[in-house]
Amino acid sequence: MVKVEELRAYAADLLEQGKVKAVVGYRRGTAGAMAEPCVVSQAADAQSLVWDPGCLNNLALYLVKDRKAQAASKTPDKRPLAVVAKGCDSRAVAVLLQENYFKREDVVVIGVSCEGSGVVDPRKLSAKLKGRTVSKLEFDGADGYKVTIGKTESVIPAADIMADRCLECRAASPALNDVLFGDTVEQRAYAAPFAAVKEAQEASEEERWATWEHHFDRCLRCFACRSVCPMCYCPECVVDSTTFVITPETSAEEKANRVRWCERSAGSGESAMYHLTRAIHLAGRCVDCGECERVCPVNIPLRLLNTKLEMEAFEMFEYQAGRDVAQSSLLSSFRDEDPNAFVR
Amino acid sequence: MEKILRKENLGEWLAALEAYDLHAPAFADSVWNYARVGSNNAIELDHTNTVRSIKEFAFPQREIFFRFEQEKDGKPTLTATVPDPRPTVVFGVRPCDGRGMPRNDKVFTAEFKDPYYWARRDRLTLVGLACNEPHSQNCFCKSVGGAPNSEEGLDVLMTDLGDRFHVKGLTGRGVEIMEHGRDAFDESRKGDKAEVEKTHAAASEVPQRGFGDLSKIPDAIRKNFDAPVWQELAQACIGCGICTFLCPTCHCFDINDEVTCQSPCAGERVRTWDNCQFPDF
Amino acid sequence: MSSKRTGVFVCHCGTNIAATVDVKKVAAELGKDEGVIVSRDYVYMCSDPGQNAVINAVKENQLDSVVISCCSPNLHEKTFREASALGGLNEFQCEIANIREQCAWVHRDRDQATTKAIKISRSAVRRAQMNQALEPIGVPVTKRVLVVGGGIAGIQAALDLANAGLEVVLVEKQPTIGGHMLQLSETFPTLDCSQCILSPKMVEVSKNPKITLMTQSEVESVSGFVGNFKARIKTKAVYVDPELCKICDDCSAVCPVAVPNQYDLGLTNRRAIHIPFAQAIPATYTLDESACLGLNPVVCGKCADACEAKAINYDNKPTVKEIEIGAIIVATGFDLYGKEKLGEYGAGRYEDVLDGLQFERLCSASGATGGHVLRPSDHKEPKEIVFIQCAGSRDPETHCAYCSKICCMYTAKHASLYKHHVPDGQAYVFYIDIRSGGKGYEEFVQRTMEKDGVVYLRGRVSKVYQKDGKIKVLGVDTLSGRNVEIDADMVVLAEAMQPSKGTAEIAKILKIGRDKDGFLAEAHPKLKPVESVTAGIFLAGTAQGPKDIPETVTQASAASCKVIALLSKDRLAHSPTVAKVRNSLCTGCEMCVDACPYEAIQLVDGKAVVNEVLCEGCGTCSGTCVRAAIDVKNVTQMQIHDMISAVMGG
Amino acid sequence: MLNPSKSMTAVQEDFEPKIVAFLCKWCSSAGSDLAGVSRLQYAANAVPIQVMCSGSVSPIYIMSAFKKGADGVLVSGCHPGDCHYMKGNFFARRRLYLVQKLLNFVGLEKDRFRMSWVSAAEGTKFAQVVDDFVRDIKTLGPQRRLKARR
Repeated sequence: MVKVEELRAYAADLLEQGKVKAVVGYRRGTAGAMAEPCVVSQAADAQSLVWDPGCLNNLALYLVKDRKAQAASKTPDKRPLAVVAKGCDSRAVAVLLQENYFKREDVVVIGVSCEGSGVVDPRKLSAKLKGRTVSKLEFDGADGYKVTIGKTESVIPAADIMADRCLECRAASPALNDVLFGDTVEQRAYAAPFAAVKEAQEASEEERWATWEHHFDRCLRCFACRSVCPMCYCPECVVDSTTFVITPETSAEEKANRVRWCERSAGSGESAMYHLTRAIHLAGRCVDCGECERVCPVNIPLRLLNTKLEMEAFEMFEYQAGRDVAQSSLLSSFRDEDPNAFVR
Repeated sequence: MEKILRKENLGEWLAALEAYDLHAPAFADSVWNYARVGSNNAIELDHTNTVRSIKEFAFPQREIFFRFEQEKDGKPTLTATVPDPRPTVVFGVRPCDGRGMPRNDKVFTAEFKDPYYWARRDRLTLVGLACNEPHSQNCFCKSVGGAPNSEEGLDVLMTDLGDRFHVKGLTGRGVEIMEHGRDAFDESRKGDKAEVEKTHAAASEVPQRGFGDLSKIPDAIRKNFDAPVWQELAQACIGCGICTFLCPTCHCFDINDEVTCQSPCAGERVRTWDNCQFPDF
Repeated sequence: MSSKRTGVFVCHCGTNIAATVDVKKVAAELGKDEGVIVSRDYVYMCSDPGQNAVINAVKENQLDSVVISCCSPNLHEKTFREASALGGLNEFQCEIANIREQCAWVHRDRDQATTKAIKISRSAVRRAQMNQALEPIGVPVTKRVLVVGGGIAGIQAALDLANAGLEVVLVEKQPTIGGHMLQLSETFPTLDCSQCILSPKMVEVSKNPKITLMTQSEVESVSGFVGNFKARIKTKAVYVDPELCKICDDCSAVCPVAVPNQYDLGLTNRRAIHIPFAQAIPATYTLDESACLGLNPVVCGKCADACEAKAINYDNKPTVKEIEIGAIIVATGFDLYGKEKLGEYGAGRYEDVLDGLQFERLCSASGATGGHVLRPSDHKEPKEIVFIQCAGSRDPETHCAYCSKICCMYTAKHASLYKHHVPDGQAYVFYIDIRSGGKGYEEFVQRTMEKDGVVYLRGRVSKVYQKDGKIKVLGVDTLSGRNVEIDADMVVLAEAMQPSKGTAEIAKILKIGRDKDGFLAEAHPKLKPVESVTAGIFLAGTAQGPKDIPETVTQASAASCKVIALLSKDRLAHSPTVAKVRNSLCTGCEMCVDACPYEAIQLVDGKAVVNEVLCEGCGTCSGTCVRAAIDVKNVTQMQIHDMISAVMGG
Repeated sequence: MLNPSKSMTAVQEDFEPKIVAFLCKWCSSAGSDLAGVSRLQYAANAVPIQVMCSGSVSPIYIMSAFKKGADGVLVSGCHPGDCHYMKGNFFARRRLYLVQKLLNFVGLEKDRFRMSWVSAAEGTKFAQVVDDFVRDIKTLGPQRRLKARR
């Protein structure tokens, strides 16, 4: 059981001793039972930190934000940044380290084990409550969540509203950490790994396309999925240039060499191009934190695209993103015995 | 014009509007959004706020301005593509969403009347549904001069009275669609009016998130322009800009030439939603 | 719109292209494309007038890019790049659209072929219009050559190279150089003694200061590129020191182990410690570790005791040496097809059914029987002998489809040698037909028939079996139409030639292709007969295809000549189409570093940096980079994007 | 909208598929040259784009081709172990294995993307690969799923 007071104390201590410039954690916000990320730089504010199944965000993203900010700043603050990290979040930190995005000493990982509770899937919750928002949410220690809407309280079976990734999770405790709160729980007795993908691919080609065309058609191309993804830290996104940053050393040739793989317009074809390319670029890098799916305003089940590839990576190449900081990336390595039967 | 519509007659009214494209809130993919009404004319009106706003009925995410084509060394030929939509009715518009529309109207009229926007807007009828209770703890319409029963921007306002709706025509277009379905309506009886007012009053009583006195805000912002709170808030923001896509009054757009063929050069000039906060805006 | 000035030239290639592709239409269509200033067709673009058309068009229209729609770039890319350069254009702004091999020659439908030709040409135009002007990168060359294989081809090449002043490393698997030629008795058509003409060359090799001879050695791996290869050479443990060995034979005299002598193709035995041939180079005894009693003094150690020169040391270990070379000549030679595969002729079953090389050893003065033709079974002189040609050759169903080329001649030689050894004997030759092209060859065959009275039977052998001490050979003489039945004392098979055992492996190590029969593939069957597909690697001798000694020597000299020309320069031009990093996009994730086959990319303060000399421009980095932060010059992702559009008719 | 071709199994002779073929310079392009030299006849639907190595083929090329309306995409390289650049095709194989799985996962017909090993000596195989591919795609009909609609 994570004792949130201990977590607060630890964070406060880090700040007091000036070991970190700030602690990125969760606090109660305006989103009802869902916590919101906060950047705490005063020891006193550490008291506002919370930890519960409503702490959905993958805070590794803020390490990326910070690195970009420091890179842009004239007076960068070189002190490390601390983040509260769940099992999946810590794997994200591992991938970022693997890709040299920052150094180990630049980050303090405050590991929290999601233990039995995991986190809830707001989509499932919303589906259950037909869009109504929950003001309070807690894990009842057994297999259910206690939810409060307005004045009414009710218990929903965990399996009904727990995020798929948590149902399928096999590493609920952060392996990479500087401190760990809560009991080490490797797996919960809910779903088998990749259960959701495996179910999705049961459908026929036509059914699968019908589903995905429906989703691609609805995509707003707001790119929230990309903005929230810690792995989408590219200075410019290959499929869309809204992120293109022109720096002093950007040569004319570089500016000219921006390929328009994808048009701004939303629409099945363009959106498919965007999502599929993003998925393949995350192959072996996606840690299944589910953020892309969570932030999608039209609820496209984006996680399926990524977990499909992670499943292939695991089953065919014995590769797991974030398992080992030292391993060389999925797509920059190979084995002679890689599948060959699909090649004519 | 004010009428009573028994809930069981709602379908009859919709059926009378076959000349129109009908849209109403629908719960799909675990969110509420506007969707085309099915042939059975069955619609649900117990919705919370929709995720997407009604702005796209006049200001779609992608608008083709014209198609262009140019033979090598030849003159470009342009084909305008001003939309010619069927008249459209949107049911279940929440008053806050409805209030966004007049603001968009301003934007697309101010310097010149945007033909693409108005081609759609002029044939758009908005049927609002007053909120009997806030749908989110974040509702704040009252703080910005709105109300759970605001009529601004709407053509019709419906109020849920349990077994029946009170339906009030607010504009010519509104009255027109009520006329079409006149047989579905009952005359409002004595006491209905009072009940409507009671319902509205009750809704307004429910406490909301408030910003206090709006008039103080500009000054407050000026005073605290460099306050650390902005920094703290900014740190949490991931800059995805989805707020602007969903906002009923955000209207930034980008204009691009989408080349479909390089030689002979051909393509479309399109307007797409954009975000004034994007780096390349 | 486009500020480009592109010239398009569509070649008819006589009727090769024009017959299937409407070249005029291609030129016309391309003329409509953005930035295309000139678009013409011409009957032979590669001809002088054709090339001049390019040169002048570039000059007159200040073209900034040129596309030639013609044959495969492998044939004329260089031609047209040079022509463009003569017109004042950078050669890398000329692109080839392959509308012959990949279009005109493989399609019949004129409309479809024309449409495809247009698409191919158009995508070439899009690419050319985005090509940068590039200058070749100068790379220093190592003036040392690796010759793989110490047969006559390798020996000839090594000597030619050394005499041209280049350092040579000659690597041979066996303990001696000389190859199969050293096993031959006489050579056709002049019947001069093989060893007599070969051994002087072998000695020359050992004496030449420019040549480093590495016997009992094999190429383990090769890296690098033309002008700058690195090779690892593995040498078996050498237990007898060539410097000390006096070739006195004391060691082998005391050696208790006897094994079949492979140099005599098993017709005789040899000791574990032995000398392959009296003429062996290096002139030294060799200890066959597979036969020796465990190299364990406690077990044996007789030879070491017997050796006064103290040349034998059982403790020696294999060594691996890394050498730097600028070019490689592969001369790994041939093996016979193999008796075991020719059961239908009784091969392998009957002791007196021999292959050609065994017969050579029987005839050779240094051979098993001191130059007397005797049956292995009972050492009697064979009075009736049958030679069977095309054993394994020209037999696509069951054996090799190809003609092994030399068998007609060496069979004639064998038959005539036999008659010289056994004047009262009778020789028969079964043949399909006689192929005796070559100086003095036909005359030699005639002599064998007429003067030596060898009976030539045109037809195949149907059955070979042993019956009371004789080998019965049933066949048919298709000329007379008679069935023939011969009670032979000996049968000699003219076995097919096939690439030597090591060929497949060396081809893999060197990344050079093999043809369908397993011989090393030349870069072009007619115009590049001694080049491999890989720059800087050349082919000589029977590893490339069946051939006789004069041809082998010719090819070896030709290959050396190519190498000498290559290494005559101090710097080689390295292609400038190398990878380029877009710094503002690189995040230093190191994926390209991991993927680069040439270790040409390093991380320097957080950004990938390409070593242009090491980079071969394969583009694996750009295929791997998720940020498109690395591109290969003139094959950029932007160019591919536009080529795709062109192909899709956009 | 479901692809109307879903129910079809018969080859649609009237339909001429548009196929983009990425051929590595050293093996597959050389192999198709050999097919030419040997005058082998095969379908004209596949238009080659020569790349240096199959290892340089970025997944985005394939997605892009489909978006631009390709009915099929072929990537062909040297046999494993024969790569002119030693190992480029191994990276390609792993990368494109995932691409193919992903495309099919969202419902693009399996046969629309194909990878093959064709050596410089395999002119016949190249012709065969193209003919098989064209035949398979003709049974599928036009690719409408990933094509950008305009």
